[in-house]
Amino acid sequence: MTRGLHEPFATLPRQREAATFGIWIFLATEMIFFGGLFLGYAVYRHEYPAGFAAAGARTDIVIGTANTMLLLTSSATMAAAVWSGRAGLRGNTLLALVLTALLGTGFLVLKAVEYRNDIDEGLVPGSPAFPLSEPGAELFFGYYWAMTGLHTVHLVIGVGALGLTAWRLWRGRLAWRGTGFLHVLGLYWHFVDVIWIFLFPLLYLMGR
Amino acid sequence: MQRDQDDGRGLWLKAGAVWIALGVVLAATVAGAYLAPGPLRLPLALGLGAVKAALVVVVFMELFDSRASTRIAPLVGALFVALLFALSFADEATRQEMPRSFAAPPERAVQDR
Amino acid sequence: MIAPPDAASVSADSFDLMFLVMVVFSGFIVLLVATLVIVFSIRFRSGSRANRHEVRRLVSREVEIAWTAATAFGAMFFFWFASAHFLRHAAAPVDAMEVHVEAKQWMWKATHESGARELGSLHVPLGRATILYMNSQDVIHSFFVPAFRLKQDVVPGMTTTMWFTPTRTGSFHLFCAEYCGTGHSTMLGEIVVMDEAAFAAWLEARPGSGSLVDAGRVLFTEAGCASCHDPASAVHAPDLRGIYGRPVPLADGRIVTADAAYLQDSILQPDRDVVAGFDPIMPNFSGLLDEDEVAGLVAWLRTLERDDG
Amino acid sequence: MTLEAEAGRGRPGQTLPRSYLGAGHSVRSWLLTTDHKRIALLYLGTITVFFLIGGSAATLMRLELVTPPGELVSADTYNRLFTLHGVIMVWFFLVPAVPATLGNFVLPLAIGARDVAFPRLNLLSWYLTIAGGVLVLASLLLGGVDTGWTFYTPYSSLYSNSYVTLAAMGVFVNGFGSIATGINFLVTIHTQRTRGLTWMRLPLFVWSLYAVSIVMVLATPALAVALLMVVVERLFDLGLFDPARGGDPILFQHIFWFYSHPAVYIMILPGFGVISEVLTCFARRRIFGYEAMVFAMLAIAIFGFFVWGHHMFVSGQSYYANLIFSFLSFAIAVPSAIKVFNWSGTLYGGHITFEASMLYALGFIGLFTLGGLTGLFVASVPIDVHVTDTYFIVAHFHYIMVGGMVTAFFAGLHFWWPKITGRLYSESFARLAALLMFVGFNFTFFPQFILGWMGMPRRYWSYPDDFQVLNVASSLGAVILAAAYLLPPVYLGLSLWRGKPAGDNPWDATGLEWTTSSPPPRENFAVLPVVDTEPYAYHADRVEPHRRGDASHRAVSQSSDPGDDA
Repeated sequence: MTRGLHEPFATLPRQREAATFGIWIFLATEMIFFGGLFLGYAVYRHEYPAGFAAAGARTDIVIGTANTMLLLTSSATMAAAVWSGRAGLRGNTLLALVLTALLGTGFLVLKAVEYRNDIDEGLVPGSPAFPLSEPGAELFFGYYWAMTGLHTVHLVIGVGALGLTAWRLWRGRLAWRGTGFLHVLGLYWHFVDVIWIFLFPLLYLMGR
Repeated sequence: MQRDQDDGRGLWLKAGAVWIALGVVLAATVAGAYLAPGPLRLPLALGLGAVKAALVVVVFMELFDSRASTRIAPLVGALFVALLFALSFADEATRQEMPRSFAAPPERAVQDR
Repeated sequence: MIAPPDAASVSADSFDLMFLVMVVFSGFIVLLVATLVIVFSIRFRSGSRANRHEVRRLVSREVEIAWTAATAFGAMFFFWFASAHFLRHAAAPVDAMEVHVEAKQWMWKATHESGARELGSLHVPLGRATILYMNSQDVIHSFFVPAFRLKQDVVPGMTTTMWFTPTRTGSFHLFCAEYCGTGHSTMLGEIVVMDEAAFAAWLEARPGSGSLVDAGRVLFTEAGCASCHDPASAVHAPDLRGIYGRPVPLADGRIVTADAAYLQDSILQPDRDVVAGFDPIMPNFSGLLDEDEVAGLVAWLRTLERDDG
Repeated sequence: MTLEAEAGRGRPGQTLPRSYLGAGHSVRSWLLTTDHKRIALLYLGTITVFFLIGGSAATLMRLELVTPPGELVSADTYNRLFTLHGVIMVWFFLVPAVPATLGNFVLPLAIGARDVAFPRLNLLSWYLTIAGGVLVLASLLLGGVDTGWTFYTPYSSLYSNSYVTLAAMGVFVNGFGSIATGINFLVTIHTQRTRGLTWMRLPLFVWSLYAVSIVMVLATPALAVALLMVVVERLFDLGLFDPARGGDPILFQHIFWFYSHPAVYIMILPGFGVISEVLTCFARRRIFGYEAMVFAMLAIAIFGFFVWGHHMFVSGQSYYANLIFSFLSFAIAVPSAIKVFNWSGTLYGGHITFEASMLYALGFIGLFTLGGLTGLFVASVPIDVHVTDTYFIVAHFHYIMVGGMVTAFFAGLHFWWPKITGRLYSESFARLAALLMFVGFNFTFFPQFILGWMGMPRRYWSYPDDFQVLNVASSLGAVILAAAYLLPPVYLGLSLWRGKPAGDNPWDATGLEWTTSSPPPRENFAVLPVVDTEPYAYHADRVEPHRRGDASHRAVSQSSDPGDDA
């Protein structure tokens, strides 16, 4: 009996391949899921370039850049966790997982600060204090909130999954060896990072 | 399941190297947003974004170490996002140019709920 | 009565020809498939003595290629056939008469170049190209005239166009074809095609014809008030005979006097003071009726009281 | 825990294990099951309930439309009825009907697997469907939704004062169930095929599930994001499509139809697979042009994504887009036509018998042909301009979805019922229901083509008098159709108590699912089968056509089947 082997698979490598294939298909669906929002952004940017430039200049580039760096770093630690797991280094894996979760939490904290500042500045569509009058500026912030909001939800799920995984690993309740579980978790985490890699220039760097 | 004898320094080094590369590209992206000539900024930003994404996808996500069927999945996803964009823009970019309204600007209706 | 729809525009005639060609073609294919299925089913039913030789791979491939090619050819033929028609009718003639159409839950309003307006109807001259510039004040509507075989969505935030050349005088249905809420199926109107002279006369008489009361009476029917407020109407709406000057109990318990201000408010902000026992279903007419028109309606309602004694 | 580790497994000659139905009788054993066969039955129960709810809404609508003025229900109620009918029938009946129900049951059996690749994910799909359904039903109980199943903005986001958010979230959640099923099937077909079952030996039903899974996986997220955008617009006033802020309501339609046109193929592709199985079996004939059928299905799945704009010819989209989408829509007629001709060709030279499944399948060919041909009308821009948003469209898509998919669902249900339950139903009642459905369906929906051509717009609660005759005809047909739909639950239900034992292979069919017992054991096969032939080898020696004769012959061969005690 091999630990972590599930019905209906006969061998672990086969199961690992299936899990990897499955999560990649899921990530493909996520691309289209985010794709709809990116399309909305692109269409309106095409229609209102000036409004989008003016609105893009109002986002917080310091927090945005810092957050991008946090996520890139967390991707590196996540990769380290997956590789450590594959090498059978339990302590290393645990350390890397916790680091990743902390970096993700850091992102969320900074994002919360940024959101609060945005609300204070009235950078919310429909807000009476909305500071910009260019056509399309409100649409930019509509998409800013929708895209970063959806990304944040994904990140919260990711941090939760990381925490749970670290806890189960620590308690010895996780069949982590050879099952590819860490790899699957890692793929999700990296994907959320890749989405941000494209959100960052579109939302923070336009109109600088 | 053979156990690696080293303490995992190699893998941390590898992750660190990629991390430094990502940081450099990020710095270039931010700098480009201020320094590059206007029309080039968007393609530059997206191009550098693609470089970062490629680093993550290839090294961290190990896309090319997977089976062929797995490798196709994200490719198909990307192709269909491109399709969504292409055919939507076939409409959005070729609409008849016409004033938005021939009457008074539409007022917001009072909403019940 | 199952009658073909009236054909009253240039594009309707070419539509009918194209439709007929496609019906005949489809009928032919349906017959072909039905014949194949029925003949094979009977001939090769279990127990029949039909000769059942193996279909050779080569033959089956040839058959496959043949009908794939035939279908592809047919599809491209119809694409060409339909698109050529579409392109021929895409651009309106430069001298087309312009009419601006406003759509709103749940009524149509048209403004002619002369400034003449009409609600729920559109008068157009025979034989002359007319182009409509259409805006919506709220949700998406669709301007659909079956007799012209034409339909165009009217989208808030943008202007859409539609053009036609009427070929028959008469009165034709105008429907809203894009679902737009509670009153969608009552968002009707009529297209009245008149010959040039009659149209010119109609247009001439249009602005400010007669007294305020007359204008109000005409408007009471044209704006659709009568379709609900007529005592014979199926819609549950207050009977307005003798309303003027009377106390009216409201849904929230207050009682107000139906003076001119109240009647005007009820037309422009119907949700505010709903009469007790009635649902707040009346559409909002603000933006569709101007001050003169509302004043005319109120004047007409005043006479209703006098008539009733 | 590995299956191989269980003692005594897979030894030939051993008595067959108990059927999956007998593997536990508690509620828990059903609600927490990871057995694809039990999950299929959970889905079957679910979609039956939703079909009844959606069908009742349709019946009320048809009653309302008997007279021109709106008399039976109010306009608001009518609007909620057609919205409910659309939402329930599309997402809670048609989409899960064949893939998640019949597909779930048959797929692992047909490829010689013990289960789908991710059994727990499979159960989660069902719970997501249920959760979505509960949200939609909650919105119904609170007062309903009146946007139409298309949720067009800005009506849905800014104007409707009904429970749009709740219903949209229901469809959103259900969508994830659909995505999970798609992922599961793709991975299953890639990794769980038994030895010797190469890609070109897969039964067409498996191919159709593969194609439909591709569509589910690639299209459903677009629906999810479109509905999510409507929801955030309602909840947080983000104004993503708000025309007052410069937004574009047509953009919503692009994203929505990027899902909803391919969704038509989610609803019809598995039907293609079912029909291919049934036709070959009862015609005792190899499918005509197997490779062409496979490529046609994949082509339809992929090209289905290229044509969504033909729903928008009058929406205000640009002329150029109209032409492009018109061209692409005509192109997709080709693979569909290939399929129809190949089914006809399959009948050539067969030994055809007319069991109920076969009647459904033959009916399917006719109805799908008519539905598909009227697709040519809506692919032509000038014709679509007149007929879109009229009853012509209503008739067109009901020919595809009800005439096509529902007919195929019944064909498949009757075909696999003996495998699912181990019992035979009353063949004469089943044939009666099939004929009644065919007649009732045409009676209901053919008049609607004429109505649409005459110009009657859809979603009308009251209508001008000229349209009454055909509306009455349509409503009369609906009565027949409703009666026909009530028959199968009765005689299929009765078969559970009174039906004769079916035996392992009552139709002498060639699929792998027929090589195991009826109903199958929990782990599907005592010994995993090995495949060495192409599918549909009905011409081969071991299934000589004359072996299948009348019912009495079959009964004899069944009684000799051992070990069937379901």
